[in-house]
Amino acid sequence: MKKPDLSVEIAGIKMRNPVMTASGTFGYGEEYSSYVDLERLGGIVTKGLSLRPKAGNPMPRIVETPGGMLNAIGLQNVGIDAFIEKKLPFLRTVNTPVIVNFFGNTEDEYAEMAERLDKIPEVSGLEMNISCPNVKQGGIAFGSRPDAAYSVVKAVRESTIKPVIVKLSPNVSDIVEMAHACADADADALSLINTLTGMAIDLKNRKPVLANVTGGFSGPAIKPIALRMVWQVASAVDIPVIGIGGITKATDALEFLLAGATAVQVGTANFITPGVTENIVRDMERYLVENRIADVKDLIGALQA
Amino acid sequence: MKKPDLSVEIAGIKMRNPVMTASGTFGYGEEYSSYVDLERLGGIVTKGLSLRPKAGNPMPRIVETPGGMLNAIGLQNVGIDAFIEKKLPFLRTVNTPVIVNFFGNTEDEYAEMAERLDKIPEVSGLEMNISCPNVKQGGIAFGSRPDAAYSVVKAVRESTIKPVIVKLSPNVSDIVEMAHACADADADALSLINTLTGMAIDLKNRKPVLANVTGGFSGPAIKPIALRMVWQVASAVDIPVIGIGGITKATDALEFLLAGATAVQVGTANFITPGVTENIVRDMERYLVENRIADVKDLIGALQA
Amino acid sequence: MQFKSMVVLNEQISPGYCRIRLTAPREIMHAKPGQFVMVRVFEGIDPLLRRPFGIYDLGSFEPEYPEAPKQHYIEILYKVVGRGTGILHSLHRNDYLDVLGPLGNGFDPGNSNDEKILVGGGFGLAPLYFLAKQLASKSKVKVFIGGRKKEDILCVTEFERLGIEAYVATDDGTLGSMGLVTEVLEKYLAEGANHRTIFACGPVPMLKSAAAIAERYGIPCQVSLEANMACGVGACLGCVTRGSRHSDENPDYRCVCKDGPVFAATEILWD
Amino acid sequence: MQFKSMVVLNEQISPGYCRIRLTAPREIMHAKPGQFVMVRVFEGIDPLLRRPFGIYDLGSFEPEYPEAPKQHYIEILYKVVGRGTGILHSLHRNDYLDVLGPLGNGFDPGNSNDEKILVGGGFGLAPLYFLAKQLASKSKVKVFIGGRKKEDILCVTEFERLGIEAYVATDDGTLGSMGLVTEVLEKYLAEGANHRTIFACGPVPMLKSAAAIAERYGIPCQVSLEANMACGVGACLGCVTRGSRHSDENPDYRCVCKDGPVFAATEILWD
Ligand SMILES: Cc1cc2nc3c(=O)[nH]c(=O)nc-3n(C[C@H](O)[C@H](O)[C@H](O)COP(=O)(O)OP(=O)(O)OC[C@H]3O[C@@H](n4cnc5c(N)ncnc54)[C@H](O)[C@@H]3O)c2cc1C
Ligand SMILES: Cc1cc2nc3c(=O)[nH]c(=O)nc-3n(C[C@H](O)[C@H](O)[C@H](O)COP(=O)(O)OP(=O)(O)OC[C@H]3O[C@@H](n4cnc5c(N)ncnc54)[C@H](O)[C@@H]3O)c2cc1C
Ligand SMILES: Cc1cc2nc3c(=O)[nH]c(=O)nc-3n(C[C@H](O)[C@H](O)[C@H](O)COP(=O)(O)O)c2cc1C
Ligand SMILES: Cc1cc2nc3c(=O)[nH]c(=O)nc-3n(C[C@H](O)[C@H](O)[C@H](O)COP(=O)(O)O)c2cc1C
Ligand code: FES
Ligand code: FES
Repeated sequence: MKKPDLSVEIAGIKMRNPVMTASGTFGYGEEYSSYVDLERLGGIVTKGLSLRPKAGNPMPRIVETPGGMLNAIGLQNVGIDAFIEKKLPFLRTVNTPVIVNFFGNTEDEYAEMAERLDKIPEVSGLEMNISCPNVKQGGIAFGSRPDAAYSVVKAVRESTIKPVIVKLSPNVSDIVEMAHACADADADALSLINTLTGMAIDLKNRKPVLANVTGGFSGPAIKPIALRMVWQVASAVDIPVIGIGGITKATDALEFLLAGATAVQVGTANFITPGVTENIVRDMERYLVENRIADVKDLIGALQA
Repeated sequence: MKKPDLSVEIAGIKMRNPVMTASGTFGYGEEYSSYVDLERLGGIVTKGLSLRPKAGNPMPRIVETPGGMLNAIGLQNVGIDAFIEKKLPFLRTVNTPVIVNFFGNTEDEYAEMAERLDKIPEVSGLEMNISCPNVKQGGIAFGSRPDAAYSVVKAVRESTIKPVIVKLSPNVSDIVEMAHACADADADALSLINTLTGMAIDLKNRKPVLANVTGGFSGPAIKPIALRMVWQVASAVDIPVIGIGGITKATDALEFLLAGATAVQVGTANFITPGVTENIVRDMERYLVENRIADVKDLIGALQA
Repeated sequence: MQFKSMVVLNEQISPGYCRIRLTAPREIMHAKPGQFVMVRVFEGIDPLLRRPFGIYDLGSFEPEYPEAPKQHYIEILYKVVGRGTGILHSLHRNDYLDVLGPLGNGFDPGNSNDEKILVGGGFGLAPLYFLAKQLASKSKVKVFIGGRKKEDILCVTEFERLGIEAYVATDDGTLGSMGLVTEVLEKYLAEGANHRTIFACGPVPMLKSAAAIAERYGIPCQVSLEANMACGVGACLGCVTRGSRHSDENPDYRCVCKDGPVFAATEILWD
Repeated sequence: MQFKSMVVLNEQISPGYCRIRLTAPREIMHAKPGQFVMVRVFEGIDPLLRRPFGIYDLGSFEPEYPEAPKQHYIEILYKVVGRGTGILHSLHRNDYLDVLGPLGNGFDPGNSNDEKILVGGGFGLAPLYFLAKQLASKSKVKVFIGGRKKEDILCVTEFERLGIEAYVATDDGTLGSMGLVTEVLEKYLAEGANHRTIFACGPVPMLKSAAAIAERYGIPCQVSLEANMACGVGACLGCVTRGSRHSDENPDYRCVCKDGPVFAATEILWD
C-alpha cells in the first residue's frame, strides 16, 4: 500500500500532517530545534505575543499535580518587535507553517496585533488567545462571555486577511455557545482547549504553591474534558476545530480527530519528551498503514456517537 | 499534649471530624461497613436519591482516565421509599450523621423530596445535587444558571427545616456567582465540586467508551480545579463550604481546609482503598499532633493568599 | 478483606498469559470458585483503579522458618492486555501489591450426582480450574476449552492431572478440533444431556452460545461475566449488565461485582 | 540530547543521600561542571515531569565483552525527598530510565592562577565535586562544606582524594566546627582574599551569604541555583529567578535552566 495521506488544511493553511505544537510549550520553535525536525511537523504555534514585551509573573510559576501541571507564566513574551527581529529569522528558515498566538488587554490591542501580524509574510495564521482579562471590562476574560468574544474576534477579523484561529477557554458553562459566538464573528477556525484554572497548596507553609495563587492546568489529566469539548464544538460548528489537551501519543491525537478535530496541538508533553510531536506523526502514519486507512482525513469526525 | 479537637459543625450538624464520604461512591453505607468503622467518620452521604427508583444508564458506565475516571451511572438509585424501607434501618444503627443526597427533574420534585426527607428523623441534613452532568435533561440546567439555582434552592429551603447543603457543579464560567445565588436562597452550606463533564473514546471501535457518550470526571486528576473553586467560593460566601474533589490522603483534605473548607468529602478514593476515609481521619489527627495544632478548626481558611 | 500481599512467583504459562502466586491471610482459604479479587498493581495514580481477576487457585506452603506459621497463597492467571496487567507482568518475587477480596458470589456447585460440564476460553479457565479442583473428587467433570489458536488454550494438563478429560477446539485448528468449542460441546450433549450442569467462563460469544445450547437441551447453565469495575463491592453501580427482564422502558440492571460475577444463564439478556 | 539509560549502580552514600550511575552515550563526555540533566524516573504520568539533577561525575568503564565499545556513564548524587527521588531510590541495577541533557550553562572555571573556593551544602556538592575534578590539576582548590548535621556533609573523602582540603561546619556541631560554613569561609578569606574565586551551590541562604561575603571582599562568585522546572530547555519560562535589576515595576526574570543554573552572584536579586 502506498504511503497514507496525512495532510490536512485549516482555513487555507496547508499542513503536511495534523500535528502542531501548542502555544507556550514550544517557545519560538528554536528552543526545541535540536530535538525535533521542525519540518516533520504540521505546524508551529509560537508563545503568545503581545504589542509590548511582557515580563510575566513572579516565581514559583509551575507545579506538578496528579497527571498534570499548573503554570502561571503570566504570558511572558518578548513582544512583537523583538519577535520580528530576533525570533522570526530562525522561523523563516523552517519550511513549516508558523501560527502566531497572541493576546491583548483591550479589543484595540487585539486589533492592532492582528494588523501588525497581517503584514508578516512568514506568518501563516493567527491564533487569538481570548482567555485573558479584558481590562476595560473589569478584567473578565474575553473568553468567558459570548458577547465579549464576538466583538473582539470581529475586531481582529476586520484587521487581517490571514486565517484567524480563536483559542477557546474551557472555563465556561457552555463551550458551544462560545464557539458559535466566534464562528458568527467569522473566525476561520477554533482551537481548544486552553488551560483550565487550578490551584495547588503548600500545606507546610500554608501558602499557594504558585506566586500567582492560581494557574493554568494542563497535561494528560485534562484530556477527558478536552475531548468532550472538542466533540461538542465540532458537532456544532461548521468551521474546522483544532484539538488540544493532554495529548501525549498518536492514539490520543487520533481520538481527537475522531471527535471532530481537523488537527491537534501538543503542549505539556513536549516538556517530558522533546521529540514527542515527531513520534506522534510517525506513529500516526503507522496506525494508518496498519489499519489500511489511505487518508487521515477519513478519521475526522468519524466517531459513531 | 492532649488529643487534638477534630470536631466541626456544619449548619448545626455536629461531626466528630471533617471527613465524610461523597455521594455515589459509598453506596448507602452498608456496602463498605465491613471495611470501614462508620462511627469513625464525620458523616455519611448517601447515593443520590429521587422520588421514584431510577434504573440508570446503559453500560459501559465507567472508564479509567489518566489520574481519574469517568462515570455515567445515570443516578441509578432505589428511590426514597425503598431507601426508607431497606437502607435506613442499617443507617439507623450507625452513630454518625447521615446526609441524604437527592435530586429531581423539576423544582416540584426537589421540593417534594425535601418534604419527604424532612420527616425522617435519622436524616441529619440534605445535600441537593443540582448538577447531574451524566443524565440527559438532568439537573444540569439548575446547576449552570444562577437564576435556576436560586429558585430550586428556594423551593427546597421552604420545604424543610433540616440543614440544606447545595452541591455545586464545576462546569460553569463563574462558580462564585453560582455560590452567591445559592447562599441568597438561604442554603445552609455549599459542597463542591461535583464531577466535571468528560469523555473517553474507544479508538478501535470508533465509539465513545461510555454508552452515555459523556460522563462525570472524578479522582486525583481534578483536585487542582476543586481546590481553586473551593478557595474562590469560601473566600466569597459566609456559609460553610464542604470541599470535594480528588482527595486521597490526609494532606489533600488539610489543603482543602486551608482553602476554606469546613469539612471534606472523599469519593473515588473509596474504590481504591475502602478504608481510605478512616486512614485520612487517623493521619489528620497525627498531623495535628505533630504540628502542635490543638483544634482542626484553626486550619480552616488559614491559607495566606 | 483488603491485604498487602507478596509475590511468590510470577511466570509465563503460555505466550501472553502468566500465572502469579500471592501471599494471603488464612481467611482466603474460604474463597469460593468463581469469586474474584481486585488488585492494585501500583501505588500511586497510574493506573488509578484496581484490576479484577478471578481466583485460579489457593493453597499453603511451608514457611521458610520452621517455627513460622503456615503461609497461605492465592493464584491468578492473567493475560497481558494493557497497562495494569503489563505492570503486573513486570513484578518480581518479593515485590508487594495490594489485594481486595474475595469478592462476588461464586459458582453454585449444585447436585454432585450431575455431570459438571466446564466451558471456557482464555483466562476464563482460571475460575473453572478452581471449581474443577473442588468438584473432581465428588462428581464427573468434563472441560471444553476453546480459543483462537493453540497459545490461547490453557490448563489442559492441569485439568488432566485432576483426571478430567479436556475437549479442545481452536478457530485455526492449531490445537484440538478446528472450529468453536461450543460445537464440540453440542456434539457431546447430543449423545445425552440429562443430569448435567454447565459452568461457563470466557468471551461473551462463547457464553452466549453455551447459554443457548443449555437452553436447547434444557440443562442448567451458570456463566461468569465481566464488566469494567471501580469498587468491586456494589457501591459505585458501574459494573452493571442487563438482566433477562430488561427493556429500554423497564431497565433491569444487575451488578456484576455484587449480584455476580456468576449468573444463571437465564437471568441474563443475551442479544 | 535525550537518551535511554541503564542503571549501573544505585547506592546510599549517607542517610537519605544516594549516588546513581547511569550509562550514557559518548557525547556526555563533553558535559561541563554545573550543567544538569533532567531524568524521567518512571514511564507514565505519575510523576509526570522530569526531575533535574546536577552532574556529579562522568566516566567510562570497560565493557563486559572485549570487542564491545567502551561504555560511558554519568553519576548523580540525589537526596530522597519525594515521589520522584523515591522511585529513583527504588531502581535496581539494569533498570532503565530516560535522561535529557546535559542542560544549562555550567561554571566558568576562570583564570587558573586564582585559588578556587568551592562552597556547598547537601546535594549542592555534586556539581562542585565535578568542577573540582577538572580544577584540581591546574589550580589551588579549597572546599567549604556546610550542613545541618553530619549526615548532610557529603563527599569530604572524595575531595580529599583529589588533594583538596575540606573545611566542614554543621549547625549542631556533629561534624567540623559548629555553626555556618560561611562563617568559616569568612575567617578564611579574612587572611587574604585576592586572586580568589568562589563557586557556590547549596541552599539559598548559604548562597546568599556566600554572595554577600564575596561582595564584601570584592572577589568574583558564581552560584548555581534551583527552580521548579518543566522543560529544562528554555521553552516553558517556568523556572525563572529574579535578576539584580528586578523591581516590581520593571521585572527582570532569568531562566534558571537556560541562562543558568550558574549565575554571577551579582546578576541575582538576593532577598
Ligand atoms: C470478574 C472479573 C474477573 C476477571 N478475571 C480475569 C482473570 O482471571 N484473568 C485475566 O487476565 N483477566 C481477568 N479479568 C479481566 C481483567 O480485569 C482485565 O484484563 C484487566 O483489568 C485489564 O487491565 P489493564 O490495565 O491491563 O488493561 P487496560 O485496557 O489498560 O485497562 C483499562 C481499564 O479497562 C478495564 N478493563 C479492561 N479490560 C477489562 C475486562 N476484560 N474486564 C473488566 N475490565 C476491563 C481495566 O480494569 C481498566 O480499568 C476479569 C475481569 C472481571 C470483571
Ligand atoms: C538545576 C537543578 C539541579 C539539581 N540538582 C540536584 C542534585 O544534584 N541532587 C538532588 O538530589 N537534587 C537536585 N535538585 C533538586 C531536585 O530536582 C529535586 O529534589 C527533585 O526534583 C525532587 O523531586 P521529588 O519528586 O522527589 O520531590 P517532590 O517534592 O515530590 O517533587 C514535586 C515537584 O517539585 C519539584 N521540586 C521539588 N524540589 C525541588 C527542588 N529543590 N528544585 C527544583 N524542583 C523541585 C519536582 O521537580 C517536582 O516537579 C536540582 C534541582 C535543580 C533545579
Ligand atoms: C507552560 C505553559 C505555557 C502556556 N502558554 C500559553 C500561551 O502563551 N498562550 C496560549 O494560548 N496557551 C498557552 N498554554 C496552553 C497550551 O497551549 C495548551 O492549550 C494547554 O497546555 C493544553 O494542552 P496540553 O494539555 O497538551 O498542555 C500554555 C501552557 C503551558 C503548560
Ligand atoms: C461513581 C460515582 C457516582 C457518583 N454519584 C453521585 C451522585 O449520585 N450524586 C452526587 O451529588 N454526586 C455523585 N458523584 C460525585 C461525587 O460525589 C464527587 O462529587 C466527585 O466524584 C468528586 O470527588 P472525588 O474526586 O473524590 O471522586 C459520583 C461520583 C462517582 C465517581
Ligand atoms: S464495581 Fe462498583 S458496583 Fe460493581
Ligand atoms: S524549565 Fe522550562 S524554561 Fe526553564
